[in-house]
Amino acid sequence: MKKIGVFVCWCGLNISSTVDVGKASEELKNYPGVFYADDYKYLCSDPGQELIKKTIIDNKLEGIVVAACSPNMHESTFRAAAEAAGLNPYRVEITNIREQTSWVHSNKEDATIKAIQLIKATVEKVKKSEDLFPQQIPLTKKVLVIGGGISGMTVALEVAEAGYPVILVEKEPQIGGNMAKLSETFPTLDCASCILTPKTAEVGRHSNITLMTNSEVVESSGYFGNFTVKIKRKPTFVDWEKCIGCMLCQEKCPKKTNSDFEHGMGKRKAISVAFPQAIPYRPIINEKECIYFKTGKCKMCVKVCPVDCIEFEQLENIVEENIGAIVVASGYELLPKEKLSEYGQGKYADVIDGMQFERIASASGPTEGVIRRPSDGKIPQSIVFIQCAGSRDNQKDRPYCSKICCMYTAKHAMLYKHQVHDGTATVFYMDIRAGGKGYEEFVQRAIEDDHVLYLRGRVARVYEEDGKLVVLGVDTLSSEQVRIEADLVVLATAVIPSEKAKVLGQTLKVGTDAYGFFNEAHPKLRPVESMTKGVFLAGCAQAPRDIPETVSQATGAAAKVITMFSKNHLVSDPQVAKVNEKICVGCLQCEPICPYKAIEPETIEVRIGHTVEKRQVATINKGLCQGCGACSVACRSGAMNLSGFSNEQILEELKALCL
Amino acid sequence: MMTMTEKMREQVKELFVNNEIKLFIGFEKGFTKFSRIPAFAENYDEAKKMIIDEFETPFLAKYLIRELEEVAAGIVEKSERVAILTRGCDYLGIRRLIVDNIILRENIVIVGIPCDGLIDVKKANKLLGEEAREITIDEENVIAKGKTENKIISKAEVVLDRCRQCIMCEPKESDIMLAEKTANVKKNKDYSKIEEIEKMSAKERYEFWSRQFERCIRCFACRDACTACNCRKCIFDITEPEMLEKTVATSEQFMFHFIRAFHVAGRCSACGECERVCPVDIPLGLLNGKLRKDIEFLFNVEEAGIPSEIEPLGEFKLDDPDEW
Amino acid sequence: MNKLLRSNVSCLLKKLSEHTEIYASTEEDGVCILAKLDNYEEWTMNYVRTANSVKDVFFPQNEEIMKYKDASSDLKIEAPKPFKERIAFGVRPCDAAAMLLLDDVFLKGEFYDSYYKERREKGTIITIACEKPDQHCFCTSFDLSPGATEGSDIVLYPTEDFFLVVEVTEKGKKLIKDNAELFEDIGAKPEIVDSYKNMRTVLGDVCIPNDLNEKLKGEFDNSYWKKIARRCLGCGNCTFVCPTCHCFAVCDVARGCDGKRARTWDSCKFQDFFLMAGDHNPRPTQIERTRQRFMHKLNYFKEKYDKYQCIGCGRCVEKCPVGVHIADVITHMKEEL
Amino acid sequence: MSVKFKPNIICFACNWCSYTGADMAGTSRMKYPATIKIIRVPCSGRVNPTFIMKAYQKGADGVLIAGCHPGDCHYNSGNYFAKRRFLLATRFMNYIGIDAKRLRMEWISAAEGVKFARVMAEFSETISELGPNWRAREEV
Repeated sequence: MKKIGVFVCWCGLNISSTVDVGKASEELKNYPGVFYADDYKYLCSDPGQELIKKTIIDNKLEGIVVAACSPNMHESTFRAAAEAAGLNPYRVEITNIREQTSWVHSNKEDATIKAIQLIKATVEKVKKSEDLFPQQIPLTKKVLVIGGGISGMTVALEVAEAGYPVILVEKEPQIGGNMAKLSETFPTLDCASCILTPKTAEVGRHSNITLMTNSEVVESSGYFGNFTVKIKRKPTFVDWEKCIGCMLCQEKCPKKTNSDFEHGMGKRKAISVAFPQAIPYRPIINEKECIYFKTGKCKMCVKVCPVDCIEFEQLENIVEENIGAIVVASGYELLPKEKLSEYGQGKYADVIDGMQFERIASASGPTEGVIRRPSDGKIPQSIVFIQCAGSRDNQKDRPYCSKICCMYTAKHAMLYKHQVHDGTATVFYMDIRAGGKGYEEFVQRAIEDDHVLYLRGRVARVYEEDGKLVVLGVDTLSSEQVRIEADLVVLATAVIPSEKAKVLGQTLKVGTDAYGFFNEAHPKLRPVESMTKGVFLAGCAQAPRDIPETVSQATGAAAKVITMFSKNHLVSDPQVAKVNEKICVGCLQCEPICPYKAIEPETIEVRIGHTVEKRQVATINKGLCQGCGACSVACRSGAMNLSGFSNEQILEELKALCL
Repeated sequence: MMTMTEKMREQVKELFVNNEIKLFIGFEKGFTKFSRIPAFAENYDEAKKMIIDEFETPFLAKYLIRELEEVAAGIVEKSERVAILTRGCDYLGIRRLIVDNIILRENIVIVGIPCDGLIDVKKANKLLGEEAREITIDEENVIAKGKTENKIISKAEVVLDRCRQCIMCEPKESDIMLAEKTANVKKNKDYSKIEEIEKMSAKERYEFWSRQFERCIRCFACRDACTACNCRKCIFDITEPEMLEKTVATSEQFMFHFIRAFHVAGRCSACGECERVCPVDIPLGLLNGKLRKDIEFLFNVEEAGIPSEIEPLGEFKLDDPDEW
Repeated sequence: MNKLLRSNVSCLLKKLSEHTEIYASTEEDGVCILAKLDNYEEWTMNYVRTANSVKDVFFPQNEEIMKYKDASSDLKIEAPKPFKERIAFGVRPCDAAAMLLLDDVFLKGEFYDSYYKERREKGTIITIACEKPDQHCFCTSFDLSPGATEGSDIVLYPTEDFFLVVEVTEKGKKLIKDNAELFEDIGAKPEIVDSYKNMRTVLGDVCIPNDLNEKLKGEFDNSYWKKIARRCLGCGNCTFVCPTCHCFAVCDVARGCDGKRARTWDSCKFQDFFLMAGDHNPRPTQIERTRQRFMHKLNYFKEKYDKYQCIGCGRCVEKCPVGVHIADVITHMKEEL
Repeated sequence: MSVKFKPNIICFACNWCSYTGADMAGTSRMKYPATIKIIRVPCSGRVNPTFIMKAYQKGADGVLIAGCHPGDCHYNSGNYFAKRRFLLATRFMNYIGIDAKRLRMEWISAAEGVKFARVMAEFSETISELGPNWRAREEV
């Protein structure tokens, strides 16, 4: 019978408020196998951990049960403490009596009984535990960054600066992401491309960064430190090596189409580059619009191209890369205004969303920075800005706040007022959220200096009446109905994850939440890591946020990658599958189940008496196995077992809970 | 024309003479009347007493596990191979062992015989009213001679239940085929008994099965006769962790039959051997049949009885049903 | 000699059931077994032998030896509750005779098995003579007969409409006296009894030589064992249905700090029956185990109790999936040695 | 009226989604009855049907398996295998007489604390209506 120590934590009032901690540790004192049982105010504190270490050393304990908060929180803390005291860390198990007992039950008596039963079950589990030793696995020191926006670029630059190779994959033909489309940025109103282009240029020429634009990640396998990723390089129909960027083809191309970079505000040629400062500054042919692809004639670009680099028959190719870590920076999109029926469902040309307004206001945009109405190009005398269009809205099950719209709407209003001093800018808002550095002052300046009219209330409907856009709303401060005729309506639509994020999540096996944003490992303590080891998150892929936060988060993700690459090999979790070769008959029914292909047949020699028998058994590649345990269920005779969550341990836990 | 038995003897003589096998497994007359028991012949004269007829016979596939070396020993030369008399259902057992890497196809010689149903002596006795002294079988019917009168019964009446749902009338591929292939009449699946039980109320079902399981004396004959149960050491013999306690309480019996049914789920080829060997006649076919029916229905597996490379529980489809 | 009408058998059983448990032969899903009966109409006669023998009543497969409570602090041990009176009705003469062999094992000599002893004292066996033995029976080879009285308390010889009642032991006499109103005295009817006693079995006599155990001594590596063992699947069928097999294993069933110690049947054919500490198994393959089973029945038992440990009930022969037949072994060994 | 029957329910929660979902329910102080005890398993694919039957045998009145939504499994395919095993297990147990309502499988992601609490309360309610499960349970 193992000498087990049980430590029940008060966690201040968190646990002790609904679980009688004293009674629990008292009851555990005379449970078979328990040598020492005690409770303590804050076990995770340094004195708490000292208590555990001292008790292990004094009584030479062989197993520890800590009844406290969730293992996701402090399992590693307590295991490290035990290891410091000379006990194998995998002899320590955590009972979750806070998140899953004290916080979720109100009746103190029931909660205490449940807590005691859970602790007894964990004691039984520890009795069946074994000493486990982590494995060392080789590591590929190369990072894959998915998404070439400001967050992807920041990660790429930081990691490249640290001397590790980076592969930056961007689905658009050029990097820069949404930031490249912005006119100015709040709160300093400095021009977005002025602060962005140095970054994109540096990324373009950095020796450690391999840029793969117009590409997507289609498959990923392996595990942290040893991912193999397949990247689909979509065809650009122009040989970018030979091309010198003279853009003659863009000038001469006869076909004009809608530019999705301009969000429908401007036109582009069938062969063109998205915007003048694009990196890489190379044109791409839009297959759906190019006359040659539709009818087989034209070929104007081939005629004018001095270096003859147009290749119509270019095919997509799949590139395979060995990667050590992945950073997801897939960015965001705005909720399409077609989804908002109360604001015209995209029928009216003069009802535009935030990004379209950015393009109109941008110097490199279709109107060279002059704010004009997309319908007739006139300068609008009155603009209505509608906040929280689609955000904070339970009916559309998108209750979250998109965080950046308050600020960029104030910026839009200021830009408009700087151009049209006598124009009226009205902003319908619910609550102005300006929490960043210099944000509140920025909004105050918009109100006082630029006389932007802020009306507190939601807009009921926007409709067109004899050529004029009518905005029906209410001003809750004066509780009056408000009817404004506006030349232009700008919707601050909700920030949603980019539409390929969900698929990307399933390819990388990283979970996404109900709205499609990636799940971080822990909302407060591990925001830049995903649940999958070796996959990190940066920027709006994880949740809506503004540029300063994105850059700081991206730098954090880069730091995580750099610390991971700072060691020559990785330490793997020893809670992996293990084969009992005496029992295994080699039927290999476990092999098709393993998602990581970690199981292979092997011939072993067994000595029985003086005869040596050759037998086929299954073996586990400890590096590949991630410890999911699905194979141990397929094994009928129980030869395949999972250390850390073995059949014996789960059965003992089960029995103890059913007593 | 030569009867099957003579053809078999001639083939076996040939195999032994040019040293192609070390052992031939077939059937011989048992000690009690009409019983056929497995026979092992290491040379031709031992094979002389072997016979083939249409009386109920035990399964031979499981003996291959002990008679052949481990798969790891690789393909043995010709003279070390083992020949085995194989009907369609035996073939499914052999396929099961091959797919489970217990034996190698090259190490065995399959001597195939077609079969369209074996005779159940108990049924003949019941129809006759007493124990038949003599039973002769010809093309369509069976003549059973009792003490006083004898009866002519059509074969269909006395054929074994398991043969009524036979999924494979003769081995799909065999090295030697003793007789030409009969019409491979495809028998439709009859899950009527299982549906009958499904229609019962939960209480009735529990009483029905606990009554069956209480009779079980835990002799493990069903496990030892089943080719799908080919583990080196059975989980019921392992004491750490003790999945099954030695005491024979009702809950332990439920546990035993639940585990065994799940261990052959998707692997059982409905050969009916477990029902045949059970000393207290527990309808195990209805247990394994239920899982087979569900697998065929839920994962649209065409015929769950025929061993596939990967078991139904060893794979999944994205559009598996969601409602439960 | 008394007469018991067939019709009032069930009311006899009802009367007896007031203070005793009745185990009678009933048909359950097509199988005749000796089981605890509470509805007395379900008693049946059309069987040759019940799937489980009367051993089930007195030496059950699963018997609680003792209970223990909170083992960690102050251990308390409880003996099992005292057994209730039991009556086994519808037993066959061969099974009843088997109980005598078990008595030798469990009761003879200096040490006896208290549980078995208590059950035997509180149990009465009412046997029904065999009207038509089937092809598997060979009880006559062990000087028994379809009408034998060894081991039973009362024997009923069935005729068309009534049973001829012969009481063999004191217990039997007392039982008849207590329920005298159901019986009628019809004087001696030896011819019915004799007609059963010298009825021949279909299989005929295997006539075992008395010194077979001498011949078998030392026949350890006889090639015949290999021949039979090659067929044997190694299931425990033959040993569990056999009324004379008595090997058992003791095991603990723990539920947290309390639990019970139970005794269950075990079979010499199982792979791990002989497994010893350190993974040593003196009988690793089926050859040794099959040899052990027959040597015990025909050699070791005879030497210890001067009787062969077989009563020819034919259960192991009927139930063996691959037709291993003890009569086959006897006749072969008789000729060969 | 005797004190209301308190069921004993075992929940196998997969470590990456449902267990974290349970923690999320905890951090947002959702309330559900104290009749449910959670066993942490690496993946819902780790739950062997034998464990479910063992739970009923040892005295559980209800068993609930909580795993990641199909497609979100941290080990890619664990919950698909779990789904197949569960589909067979629930039908088979219903077939041998244990009420199918006593076994339930739910996909609960790490962010669905609310759903976790709701499912727990619902399941605890159904099981207390069904009452204790004596079928295939061990007599001590």
